[in-house]
Amino acid sequence: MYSERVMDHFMNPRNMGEIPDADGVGEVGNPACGDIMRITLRIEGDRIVDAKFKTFGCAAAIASSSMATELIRGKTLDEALAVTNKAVAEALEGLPPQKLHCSVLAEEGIRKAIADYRARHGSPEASGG
Amino acid sequence: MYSERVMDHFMNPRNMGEIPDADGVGEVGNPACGDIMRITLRIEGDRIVDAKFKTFGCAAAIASSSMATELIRGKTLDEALAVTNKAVAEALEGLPPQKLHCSVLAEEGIRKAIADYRARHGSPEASGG
Amino acid sequence: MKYLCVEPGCSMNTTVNRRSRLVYMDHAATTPVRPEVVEEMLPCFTERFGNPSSVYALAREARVTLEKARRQVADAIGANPKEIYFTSGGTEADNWAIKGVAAANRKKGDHIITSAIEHHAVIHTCQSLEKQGYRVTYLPVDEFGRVDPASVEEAITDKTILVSVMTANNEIGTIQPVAEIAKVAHDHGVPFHTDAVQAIGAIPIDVDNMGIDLLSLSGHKFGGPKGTGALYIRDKTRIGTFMDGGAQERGRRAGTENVPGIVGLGKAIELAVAEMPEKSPRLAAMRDRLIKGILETIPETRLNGHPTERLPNNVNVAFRYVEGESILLMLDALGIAASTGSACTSASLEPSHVLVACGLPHEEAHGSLRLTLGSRNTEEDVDYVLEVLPRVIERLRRMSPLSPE
Amino acid sequence: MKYLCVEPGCSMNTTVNRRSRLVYMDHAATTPVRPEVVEEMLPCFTERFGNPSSVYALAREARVTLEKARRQVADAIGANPKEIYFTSGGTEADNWAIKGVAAANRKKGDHIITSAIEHHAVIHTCQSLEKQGYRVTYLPVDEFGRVDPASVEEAITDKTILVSVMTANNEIGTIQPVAEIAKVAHDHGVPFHTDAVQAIGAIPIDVDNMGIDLLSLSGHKFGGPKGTGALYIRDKTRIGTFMDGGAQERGRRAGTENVPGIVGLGKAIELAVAEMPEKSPRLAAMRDRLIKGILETIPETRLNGHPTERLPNNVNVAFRYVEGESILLMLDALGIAASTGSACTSASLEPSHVLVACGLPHEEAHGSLRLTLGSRNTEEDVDYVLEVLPRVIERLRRMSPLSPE
Ligand SMILES: Cc1ncc(COP(=O)(O)O)c(C=O)c1O
Ligand SMILES: Cc1ncc(COP(=O)(O)O)c(C=O)c1O
Ligand code: FES
Ligand code: FES
Repeated sequence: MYSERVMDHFMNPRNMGEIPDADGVGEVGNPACGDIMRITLRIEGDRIVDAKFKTFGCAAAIASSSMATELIRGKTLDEALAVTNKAVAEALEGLPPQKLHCSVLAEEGIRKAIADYRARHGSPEASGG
Repeated sequence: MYSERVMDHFMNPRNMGEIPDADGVGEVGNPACGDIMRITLRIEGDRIVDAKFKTFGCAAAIASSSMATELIRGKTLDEALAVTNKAVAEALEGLPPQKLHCSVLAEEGIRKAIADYRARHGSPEASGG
Repeated sequence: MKYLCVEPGCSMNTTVNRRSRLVYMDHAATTPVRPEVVEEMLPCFTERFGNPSSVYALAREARVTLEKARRQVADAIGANPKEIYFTSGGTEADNWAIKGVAAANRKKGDHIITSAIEHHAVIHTCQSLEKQGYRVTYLPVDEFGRVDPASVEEAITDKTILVSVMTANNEIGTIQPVAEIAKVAHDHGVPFHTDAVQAIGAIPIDVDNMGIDLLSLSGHKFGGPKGTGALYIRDKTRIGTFMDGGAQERGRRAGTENVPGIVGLGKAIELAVAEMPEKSPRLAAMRDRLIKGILETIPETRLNGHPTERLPNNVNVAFRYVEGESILLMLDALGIAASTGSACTSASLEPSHVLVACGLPHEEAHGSLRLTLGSRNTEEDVDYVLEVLPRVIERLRRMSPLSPE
Repeated sequence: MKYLCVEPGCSMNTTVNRRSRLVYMDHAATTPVRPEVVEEMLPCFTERFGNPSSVYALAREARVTLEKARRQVADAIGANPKEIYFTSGGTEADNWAIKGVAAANRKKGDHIITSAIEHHAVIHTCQSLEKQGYRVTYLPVDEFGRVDPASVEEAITDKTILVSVMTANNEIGTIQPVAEIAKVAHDHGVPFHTDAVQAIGAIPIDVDNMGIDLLSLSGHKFGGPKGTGALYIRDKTRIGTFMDGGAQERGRRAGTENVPGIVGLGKAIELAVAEMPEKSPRLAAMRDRLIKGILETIPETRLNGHPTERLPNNVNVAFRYVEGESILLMLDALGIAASTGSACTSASLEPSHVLVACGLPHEEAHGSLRLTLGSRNTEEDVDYVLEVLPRVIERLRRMSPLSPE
């Protein structure tokens, strides 16, 4: 059912946890399956220096959170916003069709965390803040 | 499906054939299955001294004819008329329910042969003819 | 070896030297499961026994074997694995195809076209739909059991929602002009179903070339296990569910998958189709020798079914003046397993609806014998049947009041 | 042996010393076929392979084994062999019972009563009847999953044609007051069907004492093969056919009989019922140790289902803050096969309809684990689960944004 990559990120999740006093927090939920994800970011300048997640959800959701936080660490905010759920799923060597929405959750969590940061630090456009 | 008795009478039928210039002939058919039986009798005085059959039909029909002719040989006409299909089936150690009608054919064949004899030799009541 | 004594009254049972090996010539009724097939199935009973719907490793293994079998079935008929749905046999496939299409198209129409010589799994399903208000045309066949594609054209109306004609008949072996019939159906936008239960492994089947939208098959007819089958459903065909429940078979056929059975079905169909180019001509040669031998040595005998458009393993002959069950039981006593028509109606008193549809009078329909060959049959088996059968018929004819003196 | 490391990021896969033996605790999903059962089945594939409807010796042998299996099934539930009809599984038995009774009684009424926690084979069948215009009442259950017989009384109308309530639930193991419910149905002249798929071999069943008119069972739940089942139909119960075709099963269920499967079903049910008096208490003791151990060592956990009116082999617990599939996959990595609810819905995103009907909030329904025991499970297996499960839950809770800090 799941690729080895998914199982690896599920069994050994990277960046699991919560950044205290995070600069950006995004919590998203999927009404269809009831799963919930919280992404916390540490941002310095325009760059994500740390990203952590907590996830209540299936293996695909946990692996997606793990992979998504890996992908955005060290990236600028705009680069991070360009990370789509498709990119997450691809990095995981694919997800079963009915589990694609789990990677969408990860994409949305990141967007929401960045939006939270921007809201707190000025307009979304003024990303140089 | 069939008892050993049925199989024995089917494989080794007694009294198979046709009596030339028989004293009584009965041919009956079952409209349900299309099977046909011809009983021929040699009658001396009031007694059946020989009985033969020819049957187009299933194993139960052949065995029933064989057994029925066995049962009536040597009997008086009235005794022979008392041989029911049930007696034939019992003598065969039973028949499957959907095959009971095959023994009815034998009973009817005998009745018809005796009736033929009586019709040719006077009234049915005047069996001493 | 002594053969059947033809003197009435002689004790055939004891004088005949029973052959130790059974001559099984009823492969249209069912076939032995091939040892290679049993071998594939065995581990699925006790070790790889997981429920394919579960998530753990044991279950994922079961799912993998299931999908392998689906590909094997798909490859055998030129389909996509996504179009294969496993069922409990040919009967369920027929029920599902016809009832499922009927239910899903009720608003579009209420008319079904089939033939008079279909298997009961189709005929009785159609009759049950008639009770629900559907209308069914049972197309006539010619003396050889063939459906005329032109008769489909004539029968079709704008209320027709399904045409169902079998690929090959189980009693007389006649092969239908399926591609032509499918074309007529498609010209009118009507889906085409075929019961190919007898055809798989005997003649080449390609659902695309032949224009088949739904196809029924059954495992036990080609060396697979009883209680397994499949329905091919062409993508986008409108069809309802038949078996409601769990989400198995992509939500279209509920019930825990019969994993060992399905694995056996997959293996068996792969072998059957692979061996067909060698096996079919070999069986056809034996068939032709049987037919020729029987017609030549037994008077007042006719061949039922089509002389050439015929399954390679099917012999069906009518003997005047004798009745089928008696023939079968005498052959049985001599170690030959055969049948009159379809096995599932042998308990019935009715003559075969197939032979009657071909125009046989009732007594001749009653006096028919079907011999269907399989890969284990040998030329020696053919010799034995040709030696024994004339004596059996002669013996029974001597018992028959219908025989001319 | 090393157990699951609870430090996030630690490589559980490699540090855990995988046990060589799988701890299979998903017997409600399916069971391995018992070796004695396979042994009975084997000759039916390759040697005694005859079609039971044929007339020759090989076929008559098949019929004899078939009738033996019918008696074994009948004896297991206190029925007459004539009232047993073989099917392709529990799903078909449920479909036939409900659709068959509905069709045969359409003129009498159009109302069916069932419960909200039935298996999908019943629920989806009822929903498909609703689409055809029948009305269905889905009775609610209490927090333990029990149907109140009084609610049946309330729901019944003069248009009610069937009451169908399962004997025991497949997810939470709750046993229903079947005899009381049957009595209510009978008081109103309504036939009573029960899906006893999970109950056979676990609790005693007697169709007469319990007032059961129709009963579904499935072979693979008690050591028999997948793809086999039976429907008990009490004499004189009005029911239509479901599978139309040949004259098998006294004309009520068409399709070549799955002889090996049926023989296996017969043997398995005989063994299961014979061993029940010893096995059920033994499994119940393990069950209770599991439940007690889990509730004591893992906080914020509750037992789903009834505390005492419960299948002897069923454990079902809800863990707050965690999600079921994650639990299953971690347990799988540790060599434990378990499930969340019924296997056939594990692919779905919906929470279990059974747990929701019992009043669980959606997140808790999502965080449920079912462990179902079988005869091969040992006390050591229980120890292992009790050692590993708390670590799995703790690990997942540390990942969960819902856990309290
Ligand atoms: C042409 C045909 N259709 C359908 C069937 C039914 O298949 P099954 O017995 O597997 O249900 C058979 C054989 O019995 C058959 O010969
Ligand atoms: C209660 C219940 N009913 C019906 C079924 C369906 O049985 P089967 O999978 O044999 O079709 C199951 C199991 O899957 C079950 O647990
Ligand atoms: S199923 Fe919803 S997040 Fe995976
Ligand atoms: S079936 Fe008619 S006489 Fe036997």
